[in-house]
Amino acid sequence: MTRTMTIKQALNEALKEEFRRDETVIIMGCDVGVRGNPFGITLGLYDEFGPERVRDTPISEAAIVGACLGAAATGSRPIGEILFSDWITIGMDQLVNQIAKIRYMFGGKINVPLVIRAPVGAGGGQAAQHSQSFEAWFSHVPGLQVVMPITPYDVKGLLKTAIRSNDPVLFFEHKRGYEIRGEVPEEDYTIPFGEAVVRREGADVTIVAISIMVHKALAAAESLNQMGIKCEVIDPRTIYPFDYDTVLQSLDKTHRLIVTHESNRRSGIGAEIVSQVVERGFDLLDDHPVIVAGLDVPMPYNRQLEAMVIPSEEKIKNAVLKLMD
Amino acid sequence: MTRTMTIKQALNEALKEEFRRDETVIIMGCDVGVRGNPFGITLGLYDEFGPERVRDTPISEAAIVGACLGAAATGSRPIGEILFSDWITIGMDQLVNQIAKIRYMFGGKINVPLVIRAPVGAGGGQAAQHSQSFEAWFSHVPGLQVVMPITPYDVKGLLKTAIRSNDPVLFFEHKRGYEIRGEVPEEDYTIPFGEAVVRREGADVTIVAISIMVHKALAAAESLNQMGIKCEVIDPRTIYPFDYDTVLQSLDKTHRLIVTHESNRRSGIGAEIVSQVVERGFDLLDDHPVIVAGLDVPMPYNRQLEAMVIPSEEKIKNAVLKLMD
Amino acid sequence: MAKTSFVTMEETLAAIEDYKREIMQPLTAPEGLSGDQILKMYRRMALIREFDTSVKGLWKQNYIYGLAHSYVCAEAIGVGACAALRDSDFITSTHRGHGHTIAKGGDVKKMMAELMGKYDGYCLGKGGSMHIAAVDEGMLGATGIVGSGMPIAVGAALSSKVLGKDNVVVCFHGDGGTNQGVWHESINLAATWDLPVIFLCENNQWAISLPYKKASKNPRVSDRAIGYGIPGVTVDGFNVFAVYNAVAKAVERARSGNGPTLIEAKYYRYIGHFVADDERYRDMATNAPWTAFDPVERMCRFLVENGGFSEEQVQAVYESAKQEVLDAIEYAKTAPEPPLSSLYDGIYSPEFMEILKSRGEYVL
Amino acid sequence: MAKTSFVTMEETLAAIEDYKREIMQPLTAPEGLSGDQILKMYRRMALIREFDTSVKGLWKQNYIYGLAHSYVCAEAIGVGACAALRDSDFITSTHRGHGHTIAKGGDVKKMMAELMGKYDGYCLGKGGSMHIAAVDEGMLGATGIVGSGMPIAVGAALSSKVLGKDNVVVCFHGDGGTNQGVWHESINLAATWDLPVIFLCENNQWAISLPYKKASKNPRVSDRAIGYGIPGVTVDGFNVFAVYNAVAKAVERARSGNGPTLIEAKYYRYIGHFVADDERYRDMATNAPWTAFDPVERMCRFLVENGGFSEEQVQAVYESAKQEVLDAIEYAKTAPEPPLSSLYDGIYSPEFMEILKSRGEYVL
Ligand SMILES: Cc1ncc(C[n+]2csc(CCOP(=O)(O)OP(=O)(O)O)c2C)c(N)n1
Ligand SMILES: Cc1ncc(C[n+]2csc(CCOP(=O)(O)OP(=O)(O)O)c2C)c(N)n1
Ligand SMILES: [Mg+2]
Ligand SMILES: [Mg+2]
Repeated sequence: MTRTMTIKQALNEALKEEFRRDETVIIMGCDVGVRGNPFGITLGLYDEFGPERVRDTPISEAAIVGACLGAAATGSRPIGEILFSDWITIGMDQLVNQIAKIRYMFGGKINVPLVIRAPVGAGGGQAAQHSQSFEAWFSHVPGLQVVMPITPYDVKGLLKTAIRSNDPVLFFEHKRGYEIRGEVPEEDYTIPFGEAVVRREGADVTIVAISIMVHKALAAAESLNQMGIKCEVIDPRTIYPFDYDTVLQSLDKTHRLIVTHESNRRSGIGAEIVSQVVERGFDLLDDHPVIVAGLDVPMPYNRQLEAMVIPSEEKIKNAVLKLMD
Repeated sequence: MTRTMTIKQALNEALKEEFRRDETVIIMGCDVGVRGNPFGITLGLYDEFGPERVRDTPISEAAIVGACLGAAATGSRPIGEILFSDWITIGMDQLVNQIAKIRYMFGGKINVPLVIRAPVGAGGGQAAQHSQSFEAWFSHVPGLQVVMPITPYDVKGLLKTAIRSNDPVLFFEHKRGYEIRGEVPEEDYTIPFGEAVVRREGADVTIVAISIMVHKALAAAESLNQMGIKCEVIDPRTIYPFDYDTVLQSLDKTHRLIVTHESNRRSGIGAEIVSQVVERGFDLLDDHPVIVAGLDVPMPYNRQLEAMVIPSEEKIKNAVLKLMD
Repeated sequence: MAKTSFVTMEETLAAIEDYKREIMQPLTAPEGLSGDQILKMYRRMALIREFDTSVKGLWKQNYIYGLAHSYVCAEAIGVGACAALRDSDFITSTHRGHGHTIAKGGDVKKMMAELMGKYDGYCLGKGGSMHIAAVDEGMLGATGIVGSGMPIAVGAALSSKVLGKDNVVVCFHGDGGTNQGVWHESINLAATWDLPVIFLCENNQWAISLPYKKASKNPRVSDRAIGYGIPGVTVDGFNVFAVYNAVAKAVERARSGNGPTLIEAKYYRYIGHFVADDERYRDMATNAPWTAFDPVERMCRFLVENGGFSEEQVQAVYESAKQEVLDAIEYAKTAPEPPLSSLYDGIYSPEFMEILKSRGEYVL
Repeated sequence: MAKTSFVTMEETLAAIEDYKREIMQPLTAPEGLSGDQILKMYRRMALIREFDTSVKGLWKQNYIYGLAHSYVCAEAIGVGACAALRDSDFITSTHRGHGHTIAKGGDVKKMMAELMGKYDGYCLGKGGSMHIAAVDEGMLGATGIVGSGMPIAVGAALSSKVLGKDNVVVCFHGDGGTNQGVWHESINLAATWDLPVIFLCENNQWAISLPYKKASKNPRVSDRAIGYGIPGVTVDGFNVFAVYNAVAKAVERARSGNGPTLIEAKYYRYIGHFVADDERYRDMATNAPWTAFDPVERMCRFLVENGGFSEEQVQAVYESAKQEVLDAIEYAKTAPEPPLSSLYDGIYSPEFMEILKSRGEYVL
């Protein structure tokens, strides 16, 4: 049995089911309790599971992230929430120098079953400090897993995998994607990390799209289809591990690659993907890969300027057209 | 007139000269004063310029970085020191969300003439929390400049440029490079950001080497020379801005690219360089670019394991040989 | 109302009794403030009230993009504090920057234009409400990251000391901000170095849905001063003169080289956290009893009853403030959008942008 | 000696008078500790002394790689604190982890092997001195980043509460660590949530070259407890029983659900900061007067003079500890290096490493 629901609802359902399944799962963060998180992701958790397991925290991101580690190391399965992923910077030392390394540094003796959830993404005039996505940073840090799903089915299955994983997971939700609807089965399921999905098949160009860009890429593909150009759209779902096999298989057919993500172009995840693809499949490529990404600007507040910075369906389309030229 | 000196001495000299030249220059950090910094970089500053301008701080990296911003915004030219660049993570929010963005967010009204100096690099058994280099992260953040020189001449000239710049500069010194010797003129000079140096000419392979890897690449090139393979070794000196023109010119001759850096391979600066090069000069390349970088492992303590992780002259050599195959 | 709420009506009434007994101070004009100065303070409070009351409506009508946080019910704090400052002094702000900007002498036209994303705005349309700044007026900018303004204030105070100026800095922050690491580091650093900075905690007893008593075991923020070896004081945050007095004293101390003071101005946020707050986390009925202490009304009553001003005079001041805001709204609505060509301006200094452009970067 | 030094000989002598007058407590065995337990404490102190004295030489001879920080002169703190704990309790550590490991019952063989980078070491040769950990003994690991252990301790205490266990956690940290942001956030969080954690500040009055008086305006760390609404106490850090008593009391409080305590154990680092410290930042002559309070010697004197033990008995205990360290050194020297194939082990959990390897990643 499947139902239709929003990403927001799918996240909420995943949390509730995991809280019921495993008593060691706890969650903490600003406004996750009584308020149920500003976006409503944790609604109902506080009432059902109580203040021991659902913890409204003071505004202390470093301590929240670090406390997740201490709790994970001693038998709990904590979920830490950072309300905007931009502020993970405050807990960065705990995340990068403790969480990512503690198992290795201590000879494999510490388990780190924790998840840090954080909304990413731009739009809506939230300006420079509430619009960033740092997946590239975290994929640079061995010891972390990075997940960025963008359908209700995927967020639910991947969040469950994340919670059950014994390794630290950064779970990035796109804040403009919470209302995206889709089908979700009633049965319990999980989705393994590192398996991309081909969202649309096509033989001309491969578009690897991250998070919200999947939907923009699909829209661009639809419109290009009317012009006779067939795009294959791949949603990697997880950033690390990353499913290069699916991308290379696609390139074997299309020989042209576009990577699109919302975060800044410079040293973004697109650069990593391109560098891996050229290393693994240089000969598959007919032309150089193209990255359609956020411009390298702190996000401006003004609506029109903001729209220039955030990559659009239009920009993907133009990139495809140029590549097909 | 030029003299021979070490990188350490060149840094010290640059600091002293800038302190004398401009009374608004100040420095702060743990142990920068009386102790003259653990590596001796700031020796003599405290005695010459006094406790107002040379400030030993409590262990409060976030406040140090943020106080640099406040001071820079109000007429000082602060230099903040983070003893190991791994710990910049503690001041990450101030650096990424305030320093990098404040000019832009506030409509260009705030000047940010500040430098954060931090030793990077691995070796010597310092293990997972004292061995990292995060240049890729910071090049992902618009608003920052990132500098990584590795000769006495360059550190002196670039540090002066950094101090005189009205924009925030991350100045990364390799801690295993402090004793490297070289010539330094007596006269005042600065070096513009974004100008690479060809350290060795050669027509077969272009090696772009970052920081300490320049010296390893030169050694590899020397030994390959004896096998008849001519490597061109490029030292970009600054990571942002980055001098792609020099790299492309070289590729026009060699058609083969190796990028080498000590930081982790995954989403490292090598990926960015490769992605830019393929975008700008795909047709120049005969084969796929190769990245010789740190393995994606938290730095292990054990000497032999550590040696496996840090990229070596040998690994560069092998990469060249494979590419020439 | 939330099924579960951290604060019941009973607790609210008890908290109000506590406030009355322990915190509330009579509104009496300090020595040395002229009638003109006092009226000017009232006018700024009125400007803030009118400005931030308008913002919500404008946001709902889509004139204002993004988010916005109101300074309504906090007017006494910003205005009281800034009245004790010189023009050349600095302040740093929080996410509630509109009030701070006005209190420091900022221009509501430029601010409203900024909120509407216009090129005439304080930040050329790039900052918006959350990053409002009036650098020329010494208002070093709002920030959307709680606590993050703290070390910036310390740095500005450091400049003052190192460059031999006699500026002081007021660092506004919320009660929620007191639990950030940089809060601690900043106060400790400033105390150790005797820097001329005043840490002014606007304790409205809530950080969005979390009451302060659930965020810290000791509800008295000013007690923390002891640990840092600096004076700490709690004052009536609904009382513009109480704030003025405390800040004036701290400013004197700071300016004469004796270092920082931690001032806790206690008030209550009886409005929503931000323009879109449904306050589902608390019983909204608990807001009402607190409105009795409305700082603007209180000031208005004082002026007429004890200040020696006629009701007409006071009313006229309020009206002129109201008109100024209306004018600002009209101005902002018709002000020009930023040219698209301005997108890259200000990422780096103009001279560095030149260099980058000559290299083919950041060319539109 | 540094041309400029923050602490003169005069100040040192005055500080010693202060210590004697305000901090120093007589060494008297607490009620309820048996002779055996007391001897065991002494033995652990001796083990630490011998272990960390050896480390410097071994480092100079290149048996030990990287950096190492000695726990010499702090023995009373780790041992006093851990004696008040159960095996199932946890501790978190600092960069001075050797002493904490031994105090919590760790094995010097495995620790020495780790310092020599061997596969039999506690961390399979991957951590070294700065990341020494004895997880099975409840020692949750040293860290090279000052202050960073604080929230980890809080998290461990949170687990205890949430999972309904009755473990407590002792969070060791230095005086330098008290000025990190996470220090503040962690204590505030633990206080607010009444978590079973004891914050134990090892105040040796220096953070490398910076005396605490130059790092904080109020030199009394325990005063900060007031701000968090928890008990704070300063004890004689050269006195193993004083530390034991304070920790035992705090443990009782924590275990019964009443939340954290901040304990400041004041002592003095009269040795170098780490194995390679030339102490150029201070007048080394100022170290000598402090050695009069050597905690190990003091304990030794107590045992013979007031503890009811013979000199021979006490000497034998010390000698056995010494021998244990010598054995550990021999063991470690001949222990095997990690196989190169172990390089990737432990980056992720074994089950995830399997998956990655099957995908061709992390294959050597
Ligand atoms: C670091 C960080 N964490 C969380 C938030 C989300 N947030 C915005 S305002 C706010 C409450 C701030 O409370 P306080 O400092 O008391 O200021 P107030 O809004 O009450 O004036 C929170 C949690 C944020 N902006 N920054
Ligand atoms: C975040 C951070 N900043 C600086 C350092 C460098 N450092 C190592 S130990 C130390 C002094 C620590 O002082 P304290 O906490 O008092 O411990 P002690 O060494 O005195 O026992 C410093 C500054 C560090 N390791 N981590
Ligand atoms: Mg508040
Ligand atoms: Mg110390």
